[in-house]
Amino acid sequence: MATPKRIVVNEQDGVSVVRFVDRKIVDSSSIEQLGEELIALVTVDKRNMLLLNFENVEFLSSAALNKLISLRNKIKPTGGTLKLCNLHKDIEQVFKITKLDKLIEILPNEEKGLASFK
Amino acid sequence: MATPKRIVVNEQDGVSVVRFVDRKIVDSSSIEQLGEELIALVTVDKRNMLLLNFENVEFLSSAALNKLISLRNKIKPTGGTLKLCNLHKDIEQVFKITKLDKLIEILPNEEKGLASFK
Amino acid sequence: MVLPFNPQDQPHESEFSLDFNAKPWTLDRVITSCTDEGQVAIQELMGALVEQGWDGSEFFQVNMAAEEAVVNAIEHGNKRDPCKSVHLLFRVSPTEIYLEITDQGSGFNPDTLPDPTDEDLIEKPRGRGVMLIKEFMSEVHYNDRGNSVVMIKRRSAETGDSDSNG
Amino acid sequence: MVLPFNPQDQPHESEFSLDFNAKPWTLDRVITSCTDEGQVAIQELMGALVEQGWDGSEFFQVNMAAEEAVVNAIEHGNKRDPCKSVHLLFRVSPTEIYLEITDQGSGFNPDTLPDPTDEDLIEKPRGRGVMLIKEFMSEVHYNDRGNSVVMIKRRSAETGDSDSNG
Ligand SMILES: Nc1ncnc2c1ncn2[C@@H]1O[C@H](COP(=O)(O)OP(=O)(O)O)[C@@H](O)[C@H]1O
Ligand SMILES: Nc1ncnc2c1ncn2[C@@H]1O[C@H](COP(=O)(O)OP(=O)(O)O)[C@@H](O)[C@H]1O
Repeated sequence: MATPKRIVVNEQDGVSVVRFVDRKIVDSSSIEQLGEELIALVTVDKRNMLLLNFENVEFLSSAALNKLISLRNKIKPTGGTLKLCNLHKDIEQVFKITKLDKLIEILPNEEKGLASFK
Repeated sequence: MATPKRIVVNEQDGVSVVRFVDRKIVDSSSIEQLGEELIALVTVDKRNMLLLNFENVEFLSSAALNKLISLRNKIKPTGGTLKLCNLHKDIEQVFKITKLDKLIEILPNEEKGLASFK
Repeated sequence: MVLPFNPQDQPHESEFSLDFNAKPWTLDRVITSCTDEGQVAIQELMGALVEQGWDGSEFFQVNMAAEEAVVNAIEHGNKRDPCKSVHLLFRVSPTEIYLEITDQGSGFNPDTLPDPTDEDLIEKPRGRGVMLIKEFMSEVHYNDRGNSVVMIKRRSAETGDSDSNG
Repeated sequence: MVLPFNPQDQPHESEFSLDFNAKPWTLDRVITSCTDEGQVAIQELMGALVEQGWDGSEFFQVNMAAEEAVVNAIEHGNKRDPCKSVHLLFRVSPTEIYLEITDQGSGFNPDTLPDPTDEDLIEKPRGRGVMLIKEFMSEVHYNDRGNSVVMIKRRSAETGDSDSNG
C-alpha cells in the first residue's frame, strides 16, 4: 500500500498494532483517508489481526466510528479480528452507549490487547 | 407528460411549435427542467417535428445550447426534425460562431418555419 | 476578550455571578454547506467552553453533539448544496450551553429513527449521530419540520471530570 | 448611487469625461460555489452596464462571457465544492469592462481545448463556453495555472446596436 498518513502500523507477535496520527478524528477528508488506509491493511496488506491503540485519540466523531465498523465488517469474513485498546474514558462511553463494545472488543491497554490474541 | 412549466407547446399542421416561458435561459435548475421538458416531448409525447420559437428569448447560456443539441440528437434517430425560428440577432450570432446553425436549421419566423416542414 | 469567569477563581456556580457578571459567550454565524467552516465554528465554541470553565466529560460530550448536529445539517439537511447555508447560534455561560443549528433542508422526524443498537442495525456503519446527541445533551428539541435543533447542556453539580451523560 | 455618466446626456466618449468624471463601477466579491450567487453578481454587473451606457450586442456578449466564465469557475474549477469559493472582480466604465474571475480549482490549459466546431464534436452537447468567451471579449487572458481569467471588453467606436464580436 501507499505509505499511510493517518496511521502508524507496527507488527508485533503476528498482530498489527495501529496508532493514530490525529488527536481529533473529525475532519471529513481525514476520516475518508483514515478509512481507506485501514481498509487497505486488510485488502492490500492482507493483515487481519488488528489492534487499534487509541492512546493518542482525544475525540472522534460518529463518521470515524462508522469507519471502524466498516473495518470490522471487512475483517470478519477473513476470519480475522479487530480489537481496540487504550480508549479515553469518554470515547469508551461512546462505544457503550452505541453498544459497539458488543461488536468490537475493547481491551484496557496494548499489553492485554496483544495477549488477548493468543 | 407532466404539464410543462418552462415551455408552451402548440400543435400546428403536424408541427409542435414550442415557445419559452423565460426571457433569459440561464438559471441552472431552470435549464435542467427545460431540457427534461423538451426531451419528454420526444420520448413521452412522441412528437418529432419541432419548431422552437425564440421570440421571447433575450439570452441563453451555452448550457441551454447544450440542451438544444441533446434534443436534436434525440429527434434525429426518430426521423423527425428540430428547427428554430425568431432568434434575436445576438443569439443567432452564437449559433453562427459555434456553427450550430449547420446542425440545426434556423428560419426567420414561425410562418417560414412551418412552411419549411411541408 | 474579557473573561467573565475565571475557572480558577470561581470553580463553583453562584447565582449572583451568573446573573450580574456572566456575559455569556455568543457565536451567531451563517456558514456554507462546508464542514471545514463548521469545524472552525466548533473550535471557537470549544475555546469558549475552556474559557468558561467547562472540561472533562462535559467538554467531550458537547464537542460530540455539536459535531454530529453540524455534520447532519450540512450532509442530510443541505445535502452539501453550495447554495444552501447553515445558521449557527451558540451561547456559552459557566452553567449552561445553548446550541441552535438550522439548515435549509426539508427536515426529518427524529422520533421515528430506527434504534442503531438493534441487532440488525448494529453492524451498519451509520445512524448513531442523533442518538449520541440525545444521550450527551441535557435537552434536545427539533422543530416540527426537523431542520433546526436546539441542544442544551446544563452544568452538573460536580464540576470537572464528571461523567454524567446529559 | 450617483451615476458618473448618464448615457442620455453623454452618448459619446470623451477623454475628458472619462479621465476626470468617470468613476468606474466596481464589484469585488467572494461567492461560494453556487451559480445562484453568480447570477446575482452578473445581474448587478448588467445593471452597471446599463447605467454606463452599454447596450445592444455588446451588452449581450458581456453577459454571455461573464455567465460562461462564472459557471466554468464553479463547475469545472471548484467542482461545486461548498468549501471552495470564487473571487469576482468586475469593473465597468463607459468605455471598458474588466472582468476577473478566479476559482480555487487546479486550472486547465485553454490553448489545448478541442475545437467544438470540428465535425466530430459538433453534435456533442458541451465545450462551447470558452470559445464564446474568446469570440465575444476584446481580450481574454488565463493565468498560467488556468484557474483565473481576465476578460476585457472595449467599447467599439459605434455606440448602441453594434454587432462587433470582441
Ligand atoms: N438536519 C437533518 N436534516 C434531515 N435529515 C436529518 C438531519 N439530521 C439527521 N437526519 C436524518 O436522520 C438520520 C440519522 O442521522 P444520524 O443519527 O446522525 O446518523 P447518520 O448521519 O450516520 O445517518 C440521517 O440518516 C438522516 O436521514
Ligand atoms: N475554470 C476552469 N477550471 C478548470 N477547467 C476549466 C475551467 N474552465 C474551463 N475548463 C475546462 O475547459 C473545458 C471547456 O469549457 P467550456 O468551453 O466552457 O465547455 P463546457 O463547460 O461545456 O465543458 C471544460 O470542460 C473544462 O475541462
